[in-house]
Amino acid sequence: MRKVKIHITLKEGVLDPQGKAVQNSLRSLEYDNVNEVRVGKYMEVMMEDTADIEKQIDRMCDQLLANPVIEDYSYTIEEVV
Amino acid sequence: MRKVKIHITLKEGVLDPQGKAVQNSLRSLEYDNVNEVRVGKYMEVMMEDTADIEKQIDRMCDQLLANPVIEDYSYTIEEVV
Amino acid sequence: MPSTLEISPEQIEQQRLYREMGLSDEEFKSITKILGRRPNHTETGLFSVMWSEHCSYKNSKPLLKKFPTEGPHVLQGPGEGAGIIDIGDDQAVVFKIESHNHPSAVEPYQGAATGVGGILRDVFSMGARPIALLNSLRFGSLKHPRVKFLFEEVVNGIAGYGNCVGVPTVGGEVQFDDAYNGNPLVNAMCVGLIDHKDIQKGIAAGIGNTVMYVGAKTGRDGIHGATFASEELSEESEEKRPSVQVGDPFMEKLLIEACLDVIQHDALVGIQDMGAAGLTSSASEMASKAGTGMTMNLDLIPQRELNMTPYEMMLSESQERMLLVVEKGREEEIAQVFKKYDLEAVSVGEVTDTKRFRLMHKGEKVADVPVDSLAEDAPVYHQPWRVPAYYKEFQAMDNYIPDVSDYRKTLLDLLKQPTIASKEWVYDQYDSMVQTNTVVRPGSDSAVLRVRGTDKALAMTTDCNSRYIYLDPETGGKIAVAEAARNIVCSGGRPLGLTDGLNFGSPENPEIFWQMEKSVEGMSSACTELGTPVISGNVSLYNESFGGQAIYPTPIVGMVGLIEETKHITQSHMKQAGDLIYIIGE
Amino acid sequence: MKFAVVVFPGSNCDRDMYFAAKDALGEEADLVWYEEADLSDYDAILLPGGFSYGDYLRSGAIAATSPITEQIRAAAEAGKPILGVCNGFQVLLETGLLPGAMLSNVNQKFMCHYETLIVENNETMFTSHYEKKEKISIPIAHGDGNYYCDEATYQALLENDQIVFTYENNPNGSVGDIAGITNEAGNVLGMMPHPERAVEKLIGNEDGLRLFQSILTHWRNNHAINA
Ligand SMILES: Nc1ncnc2c1ncn2[C@@H]1O[C@H](COP(=O)(O)OP(=O)(O)O)[C@@H](O)[C@H]1O
Repeated sequence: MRKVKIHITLKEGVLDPQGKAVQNSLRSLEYDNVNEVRVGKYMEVMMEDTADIEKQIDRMCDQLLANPVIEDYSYTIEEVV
Repeated sequence: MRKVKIHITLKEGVLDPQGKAVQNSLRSLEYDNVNEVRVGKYMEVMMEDTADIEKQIDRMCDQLLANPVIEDYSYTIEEVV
Repeated sequence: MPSTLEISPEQIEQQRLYREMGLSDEEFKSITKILGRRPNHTETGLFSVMWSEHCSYKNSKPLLKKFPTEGPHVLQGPGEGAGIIDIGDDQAVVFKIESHNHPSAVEPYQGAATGVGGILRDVFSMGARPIALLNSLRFGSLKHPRVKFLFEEVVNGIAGYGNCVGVPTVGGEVQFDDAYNGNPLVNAMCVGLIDHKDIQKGIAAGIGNTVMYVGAKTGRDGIHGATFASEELSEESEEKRPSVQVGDPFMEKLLIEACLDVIQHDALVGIQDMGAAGLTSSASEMASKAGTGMTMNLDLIPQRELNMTPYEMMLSESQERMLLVVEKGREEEIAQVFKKYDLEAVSVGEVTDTKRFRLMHKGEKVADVPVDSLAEDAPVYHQPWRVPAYYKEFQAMDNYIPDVSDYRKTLLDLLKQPTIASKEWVYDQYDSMVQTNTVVRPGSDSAVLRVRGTDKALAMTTDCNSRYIYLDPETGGKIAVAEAARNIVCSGGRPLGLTDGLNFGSPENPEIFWQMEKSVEGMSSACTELGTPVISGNVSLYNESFGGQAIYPTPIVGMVGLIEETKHITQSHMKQAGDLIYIIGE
Repeated sequence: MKFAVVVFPGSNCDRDMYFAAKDALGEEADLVWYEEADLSDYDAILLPGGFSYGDYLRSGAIAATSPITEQIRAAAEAGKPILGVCNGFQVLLETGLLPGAMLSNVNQKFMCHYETLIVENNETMFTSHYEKKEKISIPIAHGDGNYYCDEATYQALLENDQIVFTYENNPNGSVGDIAGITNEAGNVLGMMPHPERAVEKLIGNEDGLRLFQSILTHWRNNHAINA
């Protein structure tokens, strides 16, 4: 079994209304040293290992998990026992 | 400047409707080796360093970024130049 | 896409870089003639977006002239953000439809969402409170996974935006046909309510007055969206993907409330949203309409990204932005109104008497062109037309009479067709009740909303059977208008007028231009007959998929009617067993 | 009686709530902007639906950090009726004035239609005009209406009769079919369905009006005692 940890983030330059709202809120809570917040997704996928697991994850991300028009993704694979 | 990477995940035992939906979609796309998907949030916060930065991040998470009833958080701090 | 200032006027001409921006050789020549010199990069950009079909209607103007646009109750016909019709008691209804087809084909959620955002701004920039949204959608066959994805995400995007801003989505239509496999249609309509005294115009009047910018910061999103919308989809469209904008409905909600506050302020002179071609079109149109000029200092434009060039700022289609003209010296009063909503109103320029559009950047003049040349002087093309071969064939055929032996089975088969089946899956995702005026929700002939404080109500619908129009554009055009009118009448209303969303393939194809011309003629004659003027509309051309296959001609009719008393409201469902059923008409 | 409808940036059922209190119920009501509000003069506080702060981060989370929540907390402690509908419910959960949290609907979709609710407790200041176990029809309109709490909290809700409304056909996956709950003291009600959308026959039905009438009756009774 593998635990795949996937990070999905907005591409640079793409508007992040959510990040902006969180940032403003932190500012109004007087965290004055906060400069920028970007909000993305984090997924943990438990999957059985296969020979081409990386290829498979790439396909999953391109097809469903990330929106390639506006998002980038990266991942790490961990072994689980 | 510090880049704080925050992971917010649903507590164990809390049902994850979004993860479940993603899992079902992956299954219907015939990724048969996918067992479980959990969806959380990933944030990158750029902030100026302070002496008690960790305390500050903990407070930010408790006060706003995570909901302790359903979520756990963890973070790492990186130096940015 | 070149995007640095370094590109010289010579390079643009010699390497014909203007072509990449959508300008033809002829058009480039006439720009050079207008200016008496070669345009620089920024100026070429200004012309390319303002002279695109999307902004200039250069291919459709001759057709749009055919529509009847006047009537005793029309307060504002085509030309402003949206049309306005009187409904008595010093109130009026404001409405318009707009397409977002190309963006939705590339990024369906954001494409549809920003389509809703754009049409809302067209309506509230007139000073009206948006009271309802409708839409008209076309997709290919649901057999294709990509089409299914587009369908789901478009509906999701419409819901995501409309629900958040708190304007009920009360009606629409969805049809599926292979003709739309590569090119879905996403048309959104907004209806607003206004008191006569609040009607605003998008004008930059009063020499010396200040131009103010409000709303989201300008980023690199959507650069060249207007041109993009005026080309066929191709493999390259995929590469142009970064040009898709991301919407922020929360920002829009703040803008709605703030703008409805600011129109009550006597320091406000003009207001317009930044839609397609963003700053360029809003600024130049406002000045052109007022017969003035405008100078803007681009250093003052709120920017989301570093090192943006004048070209990028002027062509950006970042969403949720408005341009205001304000009496000189009273900028702070206006800024205060926006401050309540955490919005910053920034002074970025000045109204001048030069009739020129001048842009400054880092101390340099980066554009200086006659304002009217952008907004008024785009070329107009009378495209050649030809009767399509398919049409002649159809005409020669005998009428087809289906042979139905098992009525029950045929009925069930029909009901299974996605186009005919219940659309509850769609409209359940839309908040159709917020603002608590919705008397008839989706699921009947028209949606009906009461006008609070009166006993009146408004009926509204979108309709178009594009198969009929494909088979016979003129008759089909009449049918589309008549169907909308029937839907209004069945709900208890008198049709007031309509907005049209003309979706076609490439006008440069003579057979398609013929479809355009004939369907517009058909619609026009029905409008004249029924006394329902066209008060606003939108044109979306080049709706063709990869193989060059054009969509069915799809001129959508969005109609609004007035119900004098709420007791006249009728719905389409059967009320009780034993009631008699009549058929009226032929 | 005087109602305050608290308006946050992004609230969008604020006017609906205002019209319900003012026109349908016929009492005094004000729309109060979250930054300028002084709630001390009001007899009841209504937190309307909508998308405060765009529902960004978590529904209701950002609104819950704004200073006005201190005033809401004080009013709750003073025993004033506080009604949070939809996003208002989410805000109450995020402030901790009500237990639990909100997850997204199981089907991951926003949904808008009438649902049948069962009045589980008609002995609250919000429900005295209903019968116990009465079925009423009230619209829902939400994407994050899947109420969650842990088992211990759920048992406590049951024991204290804090579950006021349940769904007859659970649309969103909420624990125990919960549609609305009160705090332990019974003066803070959070519910996902929109009673303010059901106060007139013309736009649906009047099943929600009785909720507002119950608040008024409670206030009148209290007033009579105090006077
Ligand atoms: N995209 C949509 N958005 C909102 N409502 C829709 C949509 N599509 C269909 N509806 C609603 O569903 C009902 C039936 O639509 P339709 O099948 O087009 O019927 P009709 O042919 O009678 O107009 C109408 O009330 C319509 O407003």
